[in-house]
Amino acid sequence: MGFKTGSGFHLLVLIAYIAIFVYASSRFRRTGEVYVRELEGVKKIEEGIGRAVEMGRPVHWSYGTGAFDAQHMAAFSLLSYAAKLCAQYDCRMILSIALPELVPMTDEIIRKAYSEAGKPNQYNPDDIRFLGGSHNAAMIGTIAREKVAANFMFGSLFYESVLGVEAAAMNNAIQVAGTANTHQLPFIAAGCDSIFIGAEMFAAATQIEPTPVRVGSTYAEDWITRTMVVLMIIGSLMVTFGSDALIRLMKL
Amino acid sequence: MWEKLNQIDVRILYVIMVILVVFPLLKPIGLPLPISTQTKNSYQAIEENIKEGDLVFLGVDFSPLQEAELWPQLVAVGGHLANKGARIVMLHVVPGGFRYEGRFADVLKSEYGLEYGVDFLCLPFSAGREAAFEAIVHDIKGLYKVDLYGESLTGYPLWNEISSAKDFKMFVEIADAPDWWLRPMSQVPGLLLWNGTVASGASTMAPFYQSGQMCGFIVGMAGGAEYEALTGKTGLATGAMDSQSLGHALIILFVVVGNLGYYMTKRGNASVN
Amino acid sequence: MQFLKNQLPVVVTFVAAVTIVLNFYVDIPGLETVSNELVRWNVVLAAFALILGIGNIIKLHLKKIVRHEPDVFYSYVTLGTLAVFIIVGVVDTTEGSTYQWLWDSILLPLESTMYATTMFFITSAAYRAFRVKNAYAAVLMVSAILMMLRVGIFASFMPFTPDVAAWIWDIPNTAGMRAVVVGTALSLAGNAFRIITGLERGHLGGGT
Amino acid sequence: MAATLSVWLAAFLTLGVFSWMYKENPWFHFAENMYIGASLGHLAVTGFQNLKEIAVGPLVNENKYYMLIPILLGMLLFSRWTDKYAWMSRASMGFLVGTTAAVVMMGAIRAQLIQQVVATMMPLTSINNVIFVVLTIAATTYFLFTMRNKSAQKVMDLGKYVLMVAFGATFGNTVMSRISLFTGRAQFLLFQWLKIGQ
Repeated sequence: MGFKTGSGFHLLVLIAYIAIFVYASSRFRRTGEVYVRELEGVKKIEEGIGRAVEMGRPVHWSYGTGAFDAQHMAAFSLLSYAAKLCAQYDCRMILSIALPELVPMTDEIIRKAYSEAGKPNQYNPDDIRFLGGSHNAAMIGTIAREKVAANFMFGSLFYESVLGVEAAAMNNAIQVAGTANTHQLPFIAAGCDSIFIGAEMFAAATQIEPTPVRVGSTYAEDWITRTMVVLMIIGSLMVTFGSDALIRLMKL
Repeated sequence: MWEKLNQIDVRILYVIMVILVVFPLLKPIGLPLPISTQTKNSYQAIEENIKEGDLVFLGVDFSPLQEAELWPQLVAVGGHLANKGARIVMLHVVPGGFRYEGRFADVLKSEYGLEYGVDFLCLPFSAGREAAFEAIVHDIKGLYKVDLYGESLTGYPLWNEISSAKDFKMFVEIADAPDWWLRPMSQVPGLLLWNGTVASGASTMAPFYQSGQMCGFIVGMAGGAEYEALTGKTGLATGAMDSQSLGHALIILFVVVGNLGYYMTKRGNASVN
Repeated sequence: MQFLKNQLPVVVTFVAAVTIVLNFYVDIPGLETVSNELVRWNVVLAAFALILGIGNIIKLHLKKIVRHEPDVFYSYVTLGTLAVFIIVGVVDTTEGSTYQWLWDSILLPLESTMYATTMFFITSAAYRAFRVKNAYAAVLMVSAILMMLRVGIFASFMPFTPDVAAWIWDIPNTAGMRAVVVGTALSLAGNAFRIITGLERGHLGGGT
Repeated sequence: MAATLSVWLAAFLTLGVFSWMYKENPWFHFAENMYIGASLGHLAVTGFQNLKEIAVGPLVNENKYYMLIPILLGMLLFSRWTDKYAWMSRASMGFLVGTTAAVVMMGAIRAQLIQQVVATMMPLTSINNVIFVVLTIAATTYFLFTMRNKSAQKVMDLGKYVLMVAFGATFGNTVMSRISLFTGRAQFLLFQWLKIGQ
């Protein structure tokens, strides 16, 4: 029975996160005021779906082919936002899915979006396509054949980012993408109408629907990131003058 | 006139690209190739740290997608480890890896004369990626019962000498941006971490090499060609470097042409209205 | 009944997650094996979810065949290849020579060629997407070109390019990518926290 | 004979995929659908092997009866094939999500936050170190969403420029790997299929 070394500061970060989270979410419940930097990607998603409805073409959604991780959780909240819009405006959404774990969860989100829009019978499971390793070939095939008017890619993206973006660009579709995978950010930054860089995907959920839980976590994440920036400054200055006390503290 | 420059059909660009990249494959030009300090340091990391009989993990975690860049790396680095007399345990968590693990096992037997089960071992696929490595860190004997060929592992002397991941000197992981390998394996005290990745995965792993969490880090086809030059055995990677030079020249040209067309038509429209 | 539908999933999430988190911080005898076991169960469930996914695809294509939809031929191709791979894979195991033949003739060429198409898409991205529409796009382009100039042919007659590229790679690039990693770390942890405590259940059918 | 058939089939599929570059067409559509069947087939086979080794094996040979729990949770996922009983899969999804979230949370805070912040604490003795620390801090502030004051806005702008340099550098750096992928396929078509050169 004992404390594992190297997890002391780690626990401190977690406790600080929970404390600020509780404070910020209860403050939001009381005052209701929140400020989140404007993320233009959110409006672009709606614009893309609007364009698709005008042109009578479907929109395409992909999570990328990376292993199941928290990026997909952020993608779920963006998907439920987009799926509700699609259900409202009767816009067909075709989803290309590479990971098996995502199929039941995506199915649940789309099913819920249609039932909340009062159109449970319009929910079409055939548009949720599990493709495994062939995700990229099937994706560009679908984008070209269906002439999709909007292309959304959120989650753990790999080389499919440049494929999806350039394939949909041939339909001059409206494109919004987001990932935390640094190696793919250049391709969506260059090719998309608007992008979410890493943490922005998570903050978008707070901007779309500011619930106490989401406001609490965005503030907690912000405050701890600010503290980390301050620590970087202090730590660098201390190391410059020869003391690595802060580094040793953080490795406790 | 500038209008055309702004709307070139990309398929024309594709044809030019194919011609210039394929041409040197048939008639190599032999353009010069500088060796980066990063590859030199990674070579030294193995040269100095690995002695006869050291246990080394060799992660063969790439699929056909990355074969062009990572197979030459595996052959060059794996060969270097074999020459140093390391005892190699190969494994993979990426489904496509079993092909290359089997193929490199044949190379170790034929070219380096290593004996399977004594000098090196091949472990089978295990799903879950980060979870698989967590299991290797905590309880490698619990995770693996049979080897790549389905034979029980207890029959091999090398396997019986291993009790846990802590017995290993280094983990060489040949994979595309394997942060899912680094997070769990960084828990094993004293285990040197070494990664060969594809060029596109370099930015994910660069912070971990820069912070010293990894002692070696080579990148892409160029990294493979440079490592081949350092070990003195030229292979596939060296042959394709001419295509690289011409391909890069074309991409830069297209960026310039794209911007030229864009600016001229914008200036043209500006002066019109 | 209500408990089974809404509360049980959250309880399962919480118990499984807390076991692993606790094992990370504290050394309780026996907790290590339980935590490792749970991590391994994750792999088992992923295998079942795989079968579920494949079931969806078979259902989709069978429907197309039954309804005689226009490109039904392609559905025969998919189901046929799927059947061949499963039968040979189970009978001959992935190490068998017939399966290796299937792998070399079908899966290997398709996967590696699909990845090779990125060269074409990067070419059209260089021409189409790298247009300098604003100051940020200008920085993106210049930095990309400076990196590309370090390759053999340019390095030979412009010896400084590898050093410039190395500097851009080591300093601004690593700084920027580290910021993304640090900036995202808390979002990942925060998101995981919300899921473990059941505050975020979007994927389980209960909204937040 | 089998070898040449294999090379011809591989060449046929390779050219089929590349044909998309000209236009989406039946040749590509055929290769795409064969790819769907093959990749799902391979996933199924490796999935079955995994299940045998990690779940069914220990349950039957080493009679670890607790393996029934993950197997049962796994089977519950099949309830999603129905509409009425789809809710029965939620416990299994809860387990999948819970274990993944725990592993991610611990790894993210350790390797992606603490170790990276500590690594940024550099002695400000060299110009490069000073620039590196300043640029990392500026780029990190870009990921602050609730900061309103103006001076922070300027630092975040500098941060966005740093990110653009990083993205551009990564794009430039990736060109090499993309070209090498194509040269790999070109080498296959030229030397193994058409057997010219070499």
